[in-house]
Amino acid sequence: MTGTTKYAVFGRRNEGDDTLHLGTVSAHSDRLAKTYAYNTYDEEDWNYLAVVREEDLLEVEGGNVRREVPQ
Amino acid sequence: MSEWPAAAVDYVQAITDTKLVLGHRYAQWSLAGPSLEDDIGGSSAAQEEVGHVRQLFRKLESQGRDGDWLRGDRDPEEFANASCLDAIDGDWTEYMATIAPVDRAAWYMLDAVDRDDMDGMITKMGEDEYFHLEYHDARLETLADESPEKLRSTLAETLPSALALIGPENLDDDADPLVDAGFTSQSVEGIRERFVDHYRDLFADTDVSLEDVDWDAPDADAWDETRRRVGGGGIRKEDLVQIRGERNAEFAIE
Amino acid sequence: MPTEKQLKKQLQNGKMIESEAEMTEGYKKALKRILLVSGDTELMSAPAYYDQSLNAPSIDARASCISVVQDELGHGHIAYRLLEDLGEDRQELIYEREPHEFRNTYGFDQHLENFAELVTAHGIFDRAGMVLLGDIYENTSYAPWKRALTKVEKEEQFHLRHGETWMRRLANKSDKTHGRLQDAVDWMFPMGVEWFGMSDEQKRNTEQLDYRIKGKSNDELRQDWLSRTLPLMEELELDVPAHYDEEADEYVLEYDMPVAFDQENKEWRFDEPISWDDVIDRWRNRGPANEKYVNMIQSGEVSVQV
Amino acid sequence: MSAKQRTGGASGPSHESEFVQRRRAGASTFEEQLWTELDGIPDPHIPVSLVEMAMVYDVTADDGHVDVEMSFPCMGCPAYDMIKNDVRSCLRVVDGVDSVDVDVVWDPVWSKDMLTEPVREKMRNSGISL
Repeated sequence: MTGTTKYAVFGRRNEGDDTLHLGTVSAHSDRLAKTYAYNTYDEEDWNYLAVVREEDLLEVEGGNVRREVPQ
Repeated sequence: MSEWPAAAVDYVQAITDTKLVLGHRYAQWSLAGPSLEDDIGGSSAAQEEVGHVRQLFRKLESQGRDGDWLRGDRDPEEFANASCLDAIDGDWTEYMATIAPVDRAAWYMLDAVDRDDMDGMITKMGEDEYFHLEYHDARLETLADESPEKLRSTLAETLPSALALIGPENLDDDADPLVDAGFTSQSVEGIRERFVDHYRDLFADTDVSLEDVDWDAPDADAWDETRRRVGGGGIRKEDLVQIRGERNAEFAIE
Repeated sequence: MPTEKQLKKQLQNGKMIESEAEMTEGYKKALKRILLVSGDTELMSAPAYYDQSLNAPSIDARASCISVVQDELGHGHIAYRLLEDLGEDRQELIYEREPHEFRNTYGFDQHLENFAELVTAHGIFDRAGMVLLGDIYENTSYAPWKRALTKVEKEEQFHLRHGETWMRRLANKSDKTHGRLQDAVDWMFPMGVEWFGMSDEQKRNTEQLDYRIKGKSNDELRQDWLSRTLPLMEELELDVPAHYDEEADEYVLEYDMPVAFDQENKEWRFDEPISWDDVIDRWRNRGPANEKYVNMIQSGEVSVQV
Repeated sequence: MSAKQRTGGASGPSHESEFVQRRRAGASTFEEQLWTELDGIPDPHIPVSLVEMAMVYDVTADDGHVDVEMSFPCMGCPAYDMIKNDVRSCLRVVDGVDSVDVDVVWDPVWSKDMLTEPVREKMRNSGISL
């Protein structure tokens, strides 16, 4: 799909549980991304489900962050 | 269960048949979407519609409709589905512009039913429908950018067909027999208004013109009140073969 | 960055990989390869199951079968999005490859011609998929895949249950439907055997094992699958060319794998042994429904038979 | 006969939600036995029983005929007919049962609130929940 944005999907099973990073969806709009997340990650009746544009996700540690002082 | 007025049985039959054919269209198109997420959503909606249909079948059986007849032992002309679902010849955009208004119209009609003994069932259906309708609108918004002309021409056919399913505008608060009988809490005219407003708003700031849409359809005199459409026609033989499960009849379990 | 050898050692000691930054080139290549096979196999099972699902014998059966199609699409989605996270273009992988470029298992290049074949596929093909993914779920060093497979495990349980329930129903319904099941099993069982690839003594896919992307060898997985499939075949009185050998304490085939397959008639020629190279060639040439299935996924249209 | 059955099911097992306990409260000794049988049927997707899932709403026995009222977490449940069959075949073999009817109801609408913490814990430990 041209012009799509990648979204990270987060969910929590029950109140009191940890929030999990479930995966991603790619969509043309925020509204579409929400419905994609609802259908694609339908293995649970989530207590909380959210999407975040991946470009808005700023990694601080882990992932592809290297803790090296530039030369 | 108490007996419904005859007009109410026809009303629920039309919702049910529309959902039956709609569920089948969802399933047929479940591999044809532009992304895997669309396909997953379509096959999910297909199951949910079947889920709704089998509960509605039980209600209709309690009103004397025959179970086998309901499940497909009848001619295409005996199905009271929205006419635009009879056949969808086109691509995925045309498919989306066909099913979206129909799913919404059928939900508004159900939502108008005001019966204590159907309240929980309809609430449960609404939980599914919320996401169907959200998804459709989100998709129609993106398609309005990508192919406004195709949307325009398809909606010019499908919106009047969905309006015919809801019913003619002369069925207002004073004239709607279902409101009079206390079966629905909103008249056909009220449902139409809700429906029309929704689509006018959705496309207001897009390149999709709804000027050609006949918002007054259906003509009350030409309207078939049983099949809730204007004119004849019906689903194709091939659809009926699939709905009946004819090809695999030998594997059916009673 | 560790060397390939160092990383393999760390992985054998239980190290988990979370992101691309921690991967050596070798690891990434091996991971991408198995993800592509997994994604393609899940994806192509959807069109393989589609026709008979739409033609299921009852409305309830149709809903269950469509749910299996949805699950398979969802499982495909997992593999492709993981590939996307590793730099591949998901849209290109799904919508722009030629049919012969897909790497799905040969079983999903076959036409399923009736409902008995569909439920047998749920009962024995999905079990093969589950054995493979179950091993990865338990043993893989790639953490994002492990997490995603929780969903798959749960859903595949249902596919098996669905397949077994329907196979049981058809086995008990009549001699005729039992015969239809037997016909399905006749070509699908050996295909399931072949699914796990060449035997360990001929070749171990050591890269995937050394990197602990998966945990069990081809023969171990095949034994797993046989140990779960054969009891069902026995219960339903379906004949298959394999049995449990008490002395060897393992399941043994009653033919010399691999053997020739007559694609047109869906018949195995058990007295015609071939080499694994021949099998790989057959797989690479793709099966009879390959083009049709890829087109169904890529077309954006539904062809109506009138 | 267990203590629970002697008390006519006034207090069900601890994994039962308040909702189920209330539904089960008026059960006769025989109906209690049927509830216990149903408690042995696993949900096809997850390792808890249909009773623990609060999908069984009511069980009434009358002269060999049993009516079961049940609901589903989702209306499009792919295991709809399988679960109904499970319920029927589970009860039909019980001594004193001649026929079983399963009635699917949506009032009240099933919700996760009907599950107890121990049941949720059980699901959590198996890595899955609803």
